[in-house]
Amino acid sequence: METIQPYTPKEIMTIMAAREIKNGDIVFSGTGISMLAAMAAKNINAPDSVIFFETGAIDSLLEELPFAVADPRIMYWAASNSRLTDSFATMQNPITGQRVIAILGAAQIDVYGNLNTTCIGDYFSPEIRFSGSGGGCDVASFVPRCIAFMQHEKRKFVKKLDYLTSPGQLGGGNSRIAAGLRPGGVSAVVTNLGLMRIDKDTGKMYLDKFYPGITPEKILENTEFIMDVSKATQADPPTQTELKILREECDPQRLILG
Amino acid sequence: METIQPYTPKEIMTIMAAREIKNGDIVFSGTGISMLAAMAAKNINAPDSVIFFETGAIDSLLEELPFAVADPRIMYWAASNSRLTDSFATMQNPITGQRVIAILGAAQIDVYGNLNTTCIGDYFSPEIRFSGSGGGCDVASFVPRCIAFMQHEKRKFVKKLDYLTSPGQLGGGNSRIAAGLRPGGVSAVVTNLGLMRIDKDTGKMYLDKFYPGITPEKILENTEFIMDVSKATQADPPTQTELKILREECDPQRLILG
Amino acid sequence: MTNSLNKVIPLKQAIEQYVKNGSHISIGGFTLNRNPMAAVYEIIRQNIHDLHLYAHSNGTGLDELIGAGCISKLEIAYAGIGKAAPTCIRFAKAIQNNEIIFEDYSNYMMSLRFMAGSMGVPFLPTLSGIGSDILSKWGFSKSMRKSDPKIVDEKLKIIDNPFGTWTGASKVVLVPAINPDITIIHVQKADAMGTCSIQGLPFADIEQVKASKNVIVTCEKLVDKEELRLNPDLNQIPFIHVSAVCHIPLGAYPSAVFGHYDYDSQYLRQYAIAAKDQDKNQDKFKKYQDKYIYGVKDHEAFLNIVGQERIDAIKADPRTGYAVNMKRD
Amino acid sequence: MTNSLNKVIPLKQAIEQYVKNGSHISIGGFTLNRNPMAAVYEIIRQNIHDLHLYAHSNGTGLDELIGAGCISKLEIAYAGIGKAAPTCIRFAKAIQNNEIIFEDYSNYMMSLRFMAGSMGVPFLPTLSGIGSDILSKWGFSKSMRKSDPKIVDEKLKIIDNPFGTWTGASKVVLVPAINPDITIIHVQKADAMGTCSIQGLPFADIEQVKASKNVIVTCEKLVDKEELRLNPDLNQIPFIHVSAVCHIPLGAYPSAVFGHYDYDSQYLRQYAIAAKDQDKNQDKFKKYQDKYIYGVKDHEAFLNIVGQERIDAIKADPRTGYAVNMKRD
Repeated sequence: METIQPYTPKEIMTIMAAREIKNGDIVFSGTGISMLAAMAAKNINAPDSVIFFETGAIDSLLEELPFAVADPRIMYWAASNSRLTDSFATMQNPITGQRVIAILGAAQIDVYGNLNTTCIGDYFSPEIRFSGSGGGCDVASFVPRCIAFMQHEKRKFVKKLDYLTSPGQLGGGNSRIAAGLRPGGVSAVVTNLGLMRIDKDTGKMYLDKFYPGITPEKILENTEFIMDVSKATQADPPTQTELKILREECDPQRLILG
Repeated sequence: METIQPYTPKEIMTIMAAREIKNGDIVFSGTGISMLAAMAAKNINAPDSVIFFETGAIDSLLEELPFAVADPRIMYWAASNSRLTDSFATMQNPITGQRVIAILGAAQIDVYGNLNTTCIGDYFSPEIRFSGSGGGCDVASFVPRCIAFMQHEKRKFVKKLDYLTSPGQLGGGNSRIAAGLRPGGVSAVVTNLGLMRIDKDTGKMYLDKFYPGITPEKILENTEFIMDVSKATQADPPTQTELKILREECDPQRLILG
Repeated sequence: MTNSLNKVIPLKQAIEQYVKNGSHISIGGFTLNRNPMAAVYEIIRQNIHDLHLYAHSNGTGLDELIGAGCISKLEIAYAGIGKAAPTCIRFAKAIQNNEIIFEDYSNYMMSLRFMAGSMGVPFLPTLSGIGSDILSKWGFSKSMRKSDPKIVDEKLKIIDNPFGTWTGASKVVLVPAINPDITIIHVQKADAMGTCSIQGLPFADIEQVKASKNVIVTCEKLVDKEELRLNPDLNQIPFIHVSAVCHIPLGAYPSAVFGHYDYDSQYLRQYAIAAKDQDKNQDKFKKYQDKYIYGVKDHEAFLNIVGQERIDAIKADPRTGYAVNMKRD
Repeated sequence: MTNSLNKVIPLKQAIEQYVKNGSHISIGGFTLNRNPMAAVYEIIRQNIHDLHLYAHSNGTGLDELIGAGCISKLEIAYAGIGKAAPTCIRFAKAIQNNEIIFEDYSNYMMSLRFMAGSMGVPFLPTLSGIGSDILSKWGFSKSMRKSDPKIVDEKLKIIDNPFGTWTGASKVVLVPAINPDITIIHVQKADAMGTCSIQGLPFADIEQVKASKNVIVTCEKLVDKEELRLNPDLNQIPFIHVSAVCHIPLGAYPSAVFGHYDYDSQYLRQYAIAAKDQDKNQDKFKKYQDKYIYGVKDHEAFLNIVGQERIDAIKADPRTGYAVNMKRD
């Protein structure tokens, strides 16, 4: 049996997300920690997964970590450099789209996995304006599985979004399908405290795993909405192998791990 | 004053069509005589016209005459080899589309400049089946000017088409616009006997020019429908310069001129 | 590259695996260019029938498939093989003799239908065809459409512009998406994962591939992944769309492959004469098929019958990409 | 090439001729890559205002234009400049301070809107955004839309799938076409006629160009027609779409041009600090603009202030297309 090594919150978050990625998946990735999770999956558990950027590069050779999805580093040694319209078509097209797993960030998430990346406060006269949807709304509309990466704070896990940028289960239950969307949207939420999932029937977020040293109570304290924690169990901590690969192969300079 | 040289029906047809092409026009061309007309225009009166194929090649260097619009000869030295979807978008897009002049062939034409390239007889069980629309229907729908190249025969200049493949003025008058099409469709018809045009108000074909040696009566004898010949005058025959360039520069081997 | 991403299999196996009786199929190329002829002949040899073929401007591949009785339903914009057959001959015969069910579209409509399929949307809009018989005459009846879940309920639709007169259009034609069971294309270069580089015009191959549930790629050159990765801008098809890769040099013969070989106008003319079959015995076409298709094991054996002389005659000039000064019939 | 097809003019003249107060405009590139920055700075220097900007994911070009007060209306999917400014700073300030009228879309929606414009259709369909506030919250009011013929009457429309449940969709979102008065892009290579070759990702530049009434191309290298004609497969934009060509080496600086130079993260960070303008005096941004934009005559003079050291630091490695091991802030 492996002994448990110390690890940072960023490390466990990355590993938890990487474990969601299956071999053969096409991983829609942003930059930063989501990119690192995609690289970790490819190096650990899903060697034939494909890293894919909304800007159109597929299976790029990332000799250096890109800092943006339009970073020239993603254009090198790709299978294809396609247009923006092609890249979203790849996700909207169910033949390839059903193989996509997306990793998204957000400023706010609600109990139904809907995301806000647009603003805090009134849309027309916001307190804080963010970058906007980018491809987030598109991806959340099309692909069957999305991982949301979040810091677990009450002001981010909110009862009501200030703006619904990217659709999850909308109002829960059957409402996503009834509205006319495909099944999909955020299916897992990875935070610095635990792993949440969306219940298939209710469309509501529930706590699946809390990290070693974290209690469900602590997670609830940092969540504004009511969340089912009754099924939660402790997460398996990152294994020595996972940590070794993450640290030595994916981010040896700790550019993202810090 | 130039003396009139002898010329063949194919030669005068080519020259009459070439004269329709203006400098700066984008010439949607098929193969055979339509290609030769485009080349003649470029060499005689419209040096900055651009030869364009529905298959997507733009401004190809035609060192050899192509025998098909997918002939590899059109892919050499083009400005761009684009997709089929791009090529039709170029014509549907009014910014570039309004600069396009198309040269089309047909098995039948009616008084409103509608074309049939599909079949003789009943559509479902035809006497003769032809190749079908190809891009003909698209071009006739989108672009402001189309030249139809035809042999002038009663069975081709018909009262009623067996199948309306490519829309002209539909039922005449305002019917093309009323149906929802843009202004456009066949605007000139070049045959072995003369040059017909479509009247802007009535949408009906009238005789504009009869070739030297041909009478309006002969043209009417070879036309099934009633056509106004009251405005017709004799065509200026091909000039020595036109013929010289056509023969020596465009088709020195007489591959198309015969 | 891991093993599971090696998609190279023999063509015979690829056809057996992905092309079934009743499959909805599309093939790449345009009239006499880049038709996947090795695959077409293999389909004929395997006696696969009842195919539903989606075509924009198809030529020699289409006509051989129809001539061999493989096709029962056809959606098409144009059928011709250049000068050899301005209208495809077996295609015309099949329609004139009521042997296939067919439905006509324009080239742009068919291209847009593949594009809609590749984009995952039910339709795309166009301004083409209003007032034409393409809109009014449906080859597939409403009842046949209703009874077959693989055929869309309506050929196309004309609607009022939902945005008033935006862009100047009053009416818009909607053409429904196509998602073939299988698309087969022939390209200049592919790697074992299935990434493809097409040289010269891609026609609608890219859209056809991306719209398809499965894709077989036959290629002139099977190259290392590294060769393709050196210039991703030239790779129009990334491997994620491809099911099988078959290395078949001269795999488009007798149609052309830019940069490799020209169309063989002699072969095509000889095909046209056989396809017309105007002798008293009417056995010319059967003899043609027996000799060139059924009588050979595979494309290599077919090319051996064709002979090196023809292959040499159509070899592309490296500067122009076609056979300069080739005698063209 | 005849004279009339020589479209090369100085950038100053191109901007004067094609970018007017009130113009509807789009610029190429994505966040910190291939923004036509020389043109952006020239627009600012010419004090052109009241622009209506269409953007998918724009970055440094967008933020400079907003910071200089050139933009009054904005349709956008995303505004960010990578690590330097995950949200564009002057963009956020302008919205928070009610200084511009803006409307949000997704990246795919904006790309499709340019594509619709390039195709000459009033709209394109997508399955994106149903149930989101992108559909429900309109930045431009109905009355403003009605009163301005250059703005479409409705932001977007949601309709029932007109083909039943074909492709599995029950509802479809229609996004209206964009046809900008002018689009400006920066490319690696262009010839004097305006044919362009983009190396690396084209983003939505091709659609933006083809949708536009006029197009200015700035290029790293102005090459002979012959160089581009050698490989038409690499030329995404044929000359028929282009109005003017301006030869501006380093014309995208401080954003990146694949194969030529990287983004200058130092410049961008310095820009971000100035744009935030958090000092008491609040004159940091004005000082930045005075020094780098208003204080110089043209892009060459701007680059002289930036200095050769920065230019050398971002020079692309010929193998990878970017600056290997560059210090990135």
